[in-house]
Amino acid sequence: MSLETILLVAAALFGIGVYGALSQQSFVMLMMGLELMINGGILALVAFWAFTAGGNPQGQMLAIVFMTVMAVEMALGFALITNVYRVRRADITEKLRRLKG
Amino acid sequence: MSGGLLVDVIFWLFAAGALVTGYRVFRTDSMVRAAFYLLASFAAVGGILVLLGAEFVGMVLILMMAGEMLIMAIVMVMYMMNPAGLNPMWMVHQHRVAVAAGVLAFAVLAAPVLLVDFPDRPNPAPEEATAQLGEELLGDSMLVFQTAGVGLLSTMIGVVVLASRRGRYGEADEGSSEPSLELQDAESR
Amino acid sequence: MIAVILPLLPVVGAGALLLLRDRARLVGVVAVATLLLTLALATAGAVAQPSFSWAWSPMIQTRLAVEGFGRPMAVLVPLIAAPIVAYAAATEDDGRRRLLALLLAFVGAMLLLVSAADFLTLLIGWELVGFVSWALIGHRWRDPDAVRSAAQAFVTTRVGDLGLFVAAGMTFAATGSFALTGLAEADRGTLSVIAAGVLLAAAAKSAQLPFSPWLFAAMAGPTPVSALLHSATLVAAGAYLLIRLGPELAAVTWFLPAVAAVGISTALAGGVVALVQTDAKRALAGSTSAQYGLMFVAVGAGSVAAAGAQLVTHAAFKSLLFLGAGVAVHATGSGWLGGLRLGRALPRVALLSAVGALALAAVPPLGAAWSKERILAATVEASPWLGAGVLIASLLTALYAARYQLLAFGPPEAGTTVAQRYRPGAAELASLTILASVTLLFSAVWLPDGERFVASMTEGALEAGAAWETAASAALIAVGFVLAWQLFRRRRLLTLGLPDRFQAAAADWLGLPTATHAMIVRPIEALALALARLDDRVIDAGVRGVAWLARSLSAVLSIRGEWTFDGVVRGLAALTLGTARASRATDDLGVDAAVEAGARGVGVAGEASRRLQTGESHHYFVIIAVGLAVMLGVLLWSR
Amino acid sequence: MSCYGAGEDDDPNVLSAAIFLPIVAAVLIFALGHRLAWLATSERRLQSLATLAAAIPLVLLALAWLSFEGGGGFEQVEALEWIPTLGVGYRVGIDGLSLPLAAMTALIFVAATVYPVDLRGRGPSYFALMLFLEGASIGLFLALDLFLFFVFWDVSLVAMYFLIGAWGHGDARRSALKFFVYTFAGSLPLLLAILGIYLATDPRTFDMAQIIEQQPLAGAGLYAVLVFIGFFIGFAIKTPLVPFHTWLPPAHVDAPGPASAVLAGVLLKMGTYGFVRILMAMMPDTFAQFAFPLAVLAVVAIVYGSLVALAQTNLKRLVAYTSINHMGYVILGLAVAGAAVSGQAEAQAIALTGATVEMVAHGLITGSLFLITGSILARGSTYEITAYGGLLQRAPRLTGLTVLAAFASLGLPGLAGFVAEIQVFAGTLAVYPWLAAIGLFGIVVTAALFLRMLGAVFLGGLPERWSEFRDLGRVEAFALAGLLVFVVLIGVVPAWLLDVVDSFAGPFVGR
Amino acid sequence: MDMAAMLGDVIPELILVVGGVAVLLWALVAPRRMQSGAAFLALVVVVLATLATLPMLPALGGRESLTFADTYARDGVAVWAKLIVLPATAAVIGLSVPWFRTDPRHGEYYTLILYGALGAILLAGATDLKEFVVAMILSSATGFVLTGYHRRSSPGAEAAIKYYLIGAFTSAAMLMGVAYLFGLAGSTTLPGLRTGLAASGGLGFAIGASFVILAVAFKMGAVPAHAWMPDVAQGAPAPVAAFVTSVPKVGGLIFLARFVLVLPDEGLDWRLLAAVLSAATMTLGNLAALWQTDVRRLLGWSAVSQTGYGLMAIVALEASGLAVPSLLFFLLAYLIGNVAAFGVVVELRGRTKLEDYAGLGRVRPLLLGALLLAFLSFIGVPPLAGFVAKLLLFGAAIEAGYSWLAVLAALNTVVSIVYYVRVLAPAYFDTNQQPISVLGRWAAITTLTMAGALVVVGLAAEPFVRAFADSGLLP
Repeated sequence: MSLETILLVAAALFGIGVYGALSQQSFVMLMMGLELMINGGILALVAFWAFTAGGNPQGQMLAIVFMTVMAVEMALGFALITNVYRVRRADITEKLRRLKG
Repeated sequence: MSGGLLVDVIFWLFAAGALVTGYRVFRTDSMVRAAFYLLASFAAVGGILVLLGAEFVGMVLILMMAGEMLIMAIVMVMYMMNPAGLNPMWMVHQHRVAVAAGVLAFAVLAAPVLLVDFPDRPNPAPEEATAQLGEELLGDSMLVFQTAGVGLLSTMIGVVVLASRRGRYGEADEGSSEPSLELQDAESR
Repeated sequence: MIAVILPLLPVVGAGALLLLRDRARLVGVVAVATLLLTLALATAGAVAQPSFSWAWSPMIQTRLAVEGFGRPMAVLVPLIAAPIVAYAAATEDDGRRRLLALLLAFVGAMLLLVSAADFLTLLIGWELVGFVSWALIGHRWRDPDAVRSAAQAFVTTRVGDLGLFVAAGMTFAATGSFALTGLAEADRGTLSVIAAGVLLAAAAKSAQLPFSPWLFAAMAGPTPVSALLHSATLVAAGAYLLIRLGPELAAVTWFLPAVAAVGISTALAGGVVALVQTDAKRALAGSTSAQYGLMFVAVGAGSVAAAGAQLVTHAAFKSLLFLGAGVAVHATGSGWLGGLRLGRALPRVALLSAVGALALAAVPPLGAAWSKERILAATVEASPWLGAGVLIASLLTALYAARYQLLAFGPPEAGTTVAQRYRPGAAELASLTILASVTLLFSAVWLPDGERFVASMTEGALEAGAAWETAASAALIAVGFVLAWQLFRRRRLLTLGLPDRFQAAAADWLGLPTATHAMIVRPIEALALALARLDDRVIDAGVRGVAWLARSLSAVLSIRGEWTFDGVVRGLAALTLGTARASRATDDLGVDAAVEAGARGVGVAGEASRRLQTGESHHYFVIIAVGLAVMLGVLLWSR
Repeated sequence: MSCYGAGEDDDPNVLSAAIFLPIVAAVLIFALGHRLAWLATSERRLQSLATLAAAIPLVLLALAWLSFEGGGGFEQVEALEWIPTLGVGYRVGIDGLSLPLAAMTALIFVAATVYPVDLRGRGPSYFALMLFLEGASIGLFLALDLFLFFVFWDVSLVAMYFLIGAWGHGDARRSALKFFVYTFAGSLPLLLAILGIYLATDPRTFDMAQIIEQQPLAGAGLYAVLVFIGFFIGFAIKTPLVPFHTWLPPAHVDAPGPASAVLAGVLLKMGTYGFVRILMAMMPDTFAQFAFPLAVLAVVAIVYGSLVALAQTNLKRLVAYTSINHMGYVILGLAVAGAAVSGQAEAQAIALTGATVEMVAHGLITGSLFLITGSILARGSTYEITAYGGLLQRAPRLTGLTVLAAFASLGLPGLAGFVAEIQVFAGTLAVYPWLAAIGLFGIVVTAALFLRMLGAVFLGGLPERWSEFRDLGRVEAFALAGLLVFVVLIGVVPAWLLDVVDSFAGPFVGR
Repeated sequence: MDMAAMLGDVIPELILVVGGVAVLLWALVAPRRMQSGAAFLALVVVVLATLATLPMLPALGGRESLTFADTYARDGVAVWAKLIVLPATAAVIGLSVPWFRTDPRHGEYYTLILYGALGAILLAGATDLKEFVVAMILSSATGFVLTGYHRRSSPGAEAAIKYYLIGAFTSAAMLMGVAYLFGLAGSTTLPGLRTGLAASGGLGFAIGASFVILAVAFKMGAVPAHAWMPDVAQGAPAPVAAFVTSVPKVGGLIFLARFVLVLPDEGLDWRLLAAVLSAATMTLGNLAALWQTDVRRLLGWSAVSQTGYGLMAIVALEASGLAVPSLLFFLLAYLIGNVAAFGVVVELRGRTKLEDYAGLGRVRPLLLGALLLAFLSFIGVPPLAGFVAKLLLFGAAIEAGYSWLAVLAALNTVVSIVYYVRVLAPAYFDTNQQPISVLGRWAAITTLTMAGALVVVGLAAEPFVRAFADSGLLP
């Protein structure tokens, strides 16, 4: 277990997340991609905290912040999906292309 | 970072788990399964965090994800075109591009790992990590903490605003639309 | 002060006329009175030689002065103009007031010209004369031909004016002032430019080749107008200019020969024209060019005095002849020489006209003969070839003078009687008589002191001609008369037995007008049209170019798009379509095709960039991903 | 040249009043025009009121003229801090260049305001815009601060845009937009150039007088050239100089008569004025570098403009293109004055004077010509020359004034145009003889085209359809006479104008 | 240092926090009749916050320093950010009152507006990555919800979710970037970054920087994360559109300024990056706006292009003395103009079709006047505020040696005229006479006030320019 290996794992998670965010039609699946990206972020962050920051507590705080961000985004995401599904019966991105040009 | 062979083995298990499950999220035929793969992936990452000495953070991560997955399952069951989200499904677009982007992202982030040598300042006192976090939380990062709190508060408000079925006065979305182009009697009061 | 009043007086008179109600008698009287007053003033001026100068600005001084050859001219102009105006007042009915006023203004402008002591004033008078002549020639403005002729006359002379512009400008450039006296200081190069300008200006005004044809156009005006501008005003200005500046410019080696060349060629060509022309007034016009040609020759031969004398005498008899022709035309309603022969019908007019004709033919002891002889003397002195040319010219002169007189006022054919449709009134006869007597009066120049008087007036020297010259010219004149008479009896005088086509061509300056029209006017108009079209189109061209670029660009992009990703593919592929829509949109919008060559290109780009906004979130993600890569690239590339 | 010259504080606020009183009047008319019954009911009353307001600056500037001393340098300067942090100030003043232009502007605006026009039921906004534009235009000529100058520059564009668009005819909106976009595209390089010169000053200032003293770009090499190009594009579009002229014809053709009179008479001068006031005064050596190409361009404009005009069958387009030709004379004179030649100070001064006089003359002459076309359109509802003929029979007044204006425009002596052109050419012959020779060609062509126009429209036979053609009304005749009187005055006794102009031109070329 | 003193540095922020809660409570307890009192309450809060800000002005003796352990700045720029955001917020509240008459949920709305403003303010003051992240999320979260506030508005919902998706995606990237920066510098505060980054190699933190800048680009609606701007402008409730398209920019731009300045100069050419983003943003925005037939969407695109202009100030930072003044003046002029323009839309009951504006001049001359002033200010016609802003921006860019950017901006301005005129021309020239019903006094007053402010700020630019020139930008 070394910084490099962990960073590679984090990068891989981030990459998978990007793939998911770009490829999934369903909002929910798409959000899973986003979460994986954040997941990688958190992993990388904590690894840095542990290996390169001399244990600077800001690192952990930052991790908490990251999780807050994740929580906030997910919650709002679901709320917005609910909302748009009520109004438009839309559950995949392709169903929302009225605002364009 | 000190750590015997055991730690390494566990790490590799977690790492592999995180990646495999993370990958399976988009390779399964049901959303519910995908959700649980995601949960697994997070759990594995949480495990790694614990290994790194950030027990608190790791645990919080796992718990939070567990809760979130429940919500996600509910949402899927409630709204998705895919009742119970259990039926097989394969819904992707611009697949080639997505793959390319994903690989690119990985490459970009991996590049410094191989090219840059990061400063080597390992955590001197892993055992007090949680305590430090506590001090930080209520000390230097006070403002951050407060701000995060406000952020969560407005999120709660927002969720209610957007998703609640009933407001204080009947249907929550009653009258919640742009003013009509011509004058209405309703406004005269 | 007189110097200022002199040119102003007629103008004021003109103004007075415009204020008057159109009462024939009164108008005429006022006009003539004004001129007589002017005449008196001019005579006084010629003696007193006043001058007056005032500043336009610290840098530009102008000066009026009655001096040098300006003196006789100042007297001559009103002297000739007065009877002509009287004639006009008597004969011209429609727009009399305007006509007389303009004639007065004409005199005023000419007086300004002859009393100008610097190029600026000269140019002003010069152009004003041209302007008034435009108004006079176009007097019968309801007739489109008259209007066109007026424009032609003005534009042609204006081409010459450019010469004066250049001369004035160069003078200022060389000396820092416009004064005519400054020419002395000008260096050789500048001087020759000035000389060229002056020659151009003079030739154009005096209807020398190649400008001669405009004189025919000028015929569109009423008879008095022709009479005036041929004799003492417009056309005279050219010769006057040369007489005035010839000596200074003689320093330029090529100048005098050039002047002489122009003069002699015009003299001969004009003679031919006058000889074959079948229209009375045009025949006279041709003779005008020829006569001024002779003056040019004189200047070219270095004898401004002879030229001056010729100018003065010519003024008198040419106006006389024109008025006579006017009466004839009035009487018959047409100027066709074939149908006049009014000897019996208008005996007194015929007699008076005969005086003019004899003067034209330079029959001693008339003044004209004297000046002609002096010219011959000067030219023979200068170069024998030139002298020969002059001799031929004077033969021609005698011929066409006789021809004109015989055909216009000769005895009618046996058996035919001309209807007495018209009797010239007292005023007309009076003015004719006055002019005739002036012509006769000039015979005084043969008197002992005449020589000195002329020399002093023109500030030039004269050399007496050798006896054989006098004899030769006399002989030639006689030959001419006899020849004419013979032809007249054989009824061949009108056409001289020439083939019609040649006769017509020769009568019209050997096709010179058509040539100029085809070689100068047409091309310029064509060029103008082309440029105008270009001006409307050029932008369109640019637009088309840009649109084409955008289209091809978009095509390329859409190909590349194929293997990139669907969303942006659609976006870029739509660029082509965008072209069309954008261009339509541009027109809806009202940015017409010409707003800017770019407009449509921008419009297309606008359409294209809207295509990027597909409304599909995953496309946005792709854009973000690509953008991020680019940003990273920029950051890394720049290190 | 010394900055603030004599007359620092005698009758200090005349100039500002000349600028802002019309603007105030504009606001009032706009605000009250529809409310006050006695204004709303009678357009006549409204118009006479507006005309009075428009006449105020004329009077004030006349006063300024009387107390003008002509010592070279700026006089009657009024300076106020505005944005001192940036070196921006409200600075106005006059010298031999700006005074005649400003006065000419005021005069033209009076004529344009009083001139009858189809108000389309929105009189108040029309007159408000007119007066506003008057204030802005006068302000531009009096401004002694680049910032202020640019403010007036842009503001005038906007006002003119609405004038053309709302009261124009034909495809008015398109032309208006084209005018706006095109000229605004010109104003932005101008802004950049102003910034370029501003950033070079030390201490930073927009004060023209100080910049002229500092000569911040002397020997600045490429930077100066870039700044020059910026200014050049801006002014060349406004002037307009071939090939930047394509906005002009449509704008003129579709604009209402008074508006195009103002456009040709005043707005075009802003470009040429900028050439002198900014390019030549603030970066003379760079200008000298480009004097010859500029002169060539000017000659092209002269010949090109006259030839294209010759081919026009549309009365207003014809006049529009002659404007291009005349602006060519102006630029030619300026190029000569700015050229780097030694020992020709006399000629250069006379060229500069000529160019300046040409600005004024062209303003008055072309202004009246455009007003005339407006009247003709109002009566005949077409600009096609071929549609008319023999109007002299019905409309002697119209004909007389047109003949006067036309001959003034083709440079007949005794009229203003000649005074300008002879000086320009005299100067040019000293510096660029060949260019002058080519340029003279334009004089003949203009003569030809105007005579052709006069013959076709006013002389010859009168077509049946015009048998009821009305002659000029009294107001129109007076307005035109008001302009043409000065054309004659300048032509016959130019001293009163030339002295003022020379007080600027002489020192400027170091004579 | 003790907590009390530190809290003293964030009184305006605290007022906003507490005020938000107060508004929410009011909405809970007040009877329906008095629900709209929430607006008044919110207005009071904003006014109080503004008053609390004034003493912090450097001119009025406020000291400039970092606080909360270097996580937050109370410098001149931050203060001015508050003084720009809060009035704009007040104006938006003024616009919202009539607009939301039919929507009973007042309390939540005004709370979210206040917290949105708070987010922008905190972002503008953040000198720490943690603070930056939470401020971002606060501003975004409120923005998403406000955009989708109309539950029955289909475009609203669509705009909201697109806004959200782009936001979430970019912020996920942002987190990774922050992680890298932290890893390289070993600290999250900007001062810490400056010292830490000076040591480490370029690639790693080129990644970190670009990911962070991407997130900021999203906040400002700059390329490549601009796509939400037009959608939100079109779909969100008009007052919200006025708020969301402008206020967050203050935070974004100012944080960007603070952030780039800690990047080590050697190695990365962030100026070039900023210039490229600026160029791309202004060009794309203007081009896309050209043929819009929906006024709100047009405003959205013009908002994109305006961001591009604003980025010119970033390019010039530390290379030109005009950079900071131009940045702040641009924000000031832009917010006023934007609120005025959207205000007209609000007053016209959200009319957004181009043809609905034909003949506006005849029926509602004052509204047309406001629209005219707003657009002319966007174009940069003197003497309006927008002109001074453009002047300063161009000047800064030229002085920084980025003349090509200034020229490009000029060209863009010319293009922008066309679409602004496409709205103005029919509005002024057409002469239809049927009346256009409007929303009422509140919106009208607000709009006209803002329009007037454009003139006033433009003519009386001196105090602002001076104050901006004197205000420091920490760290």
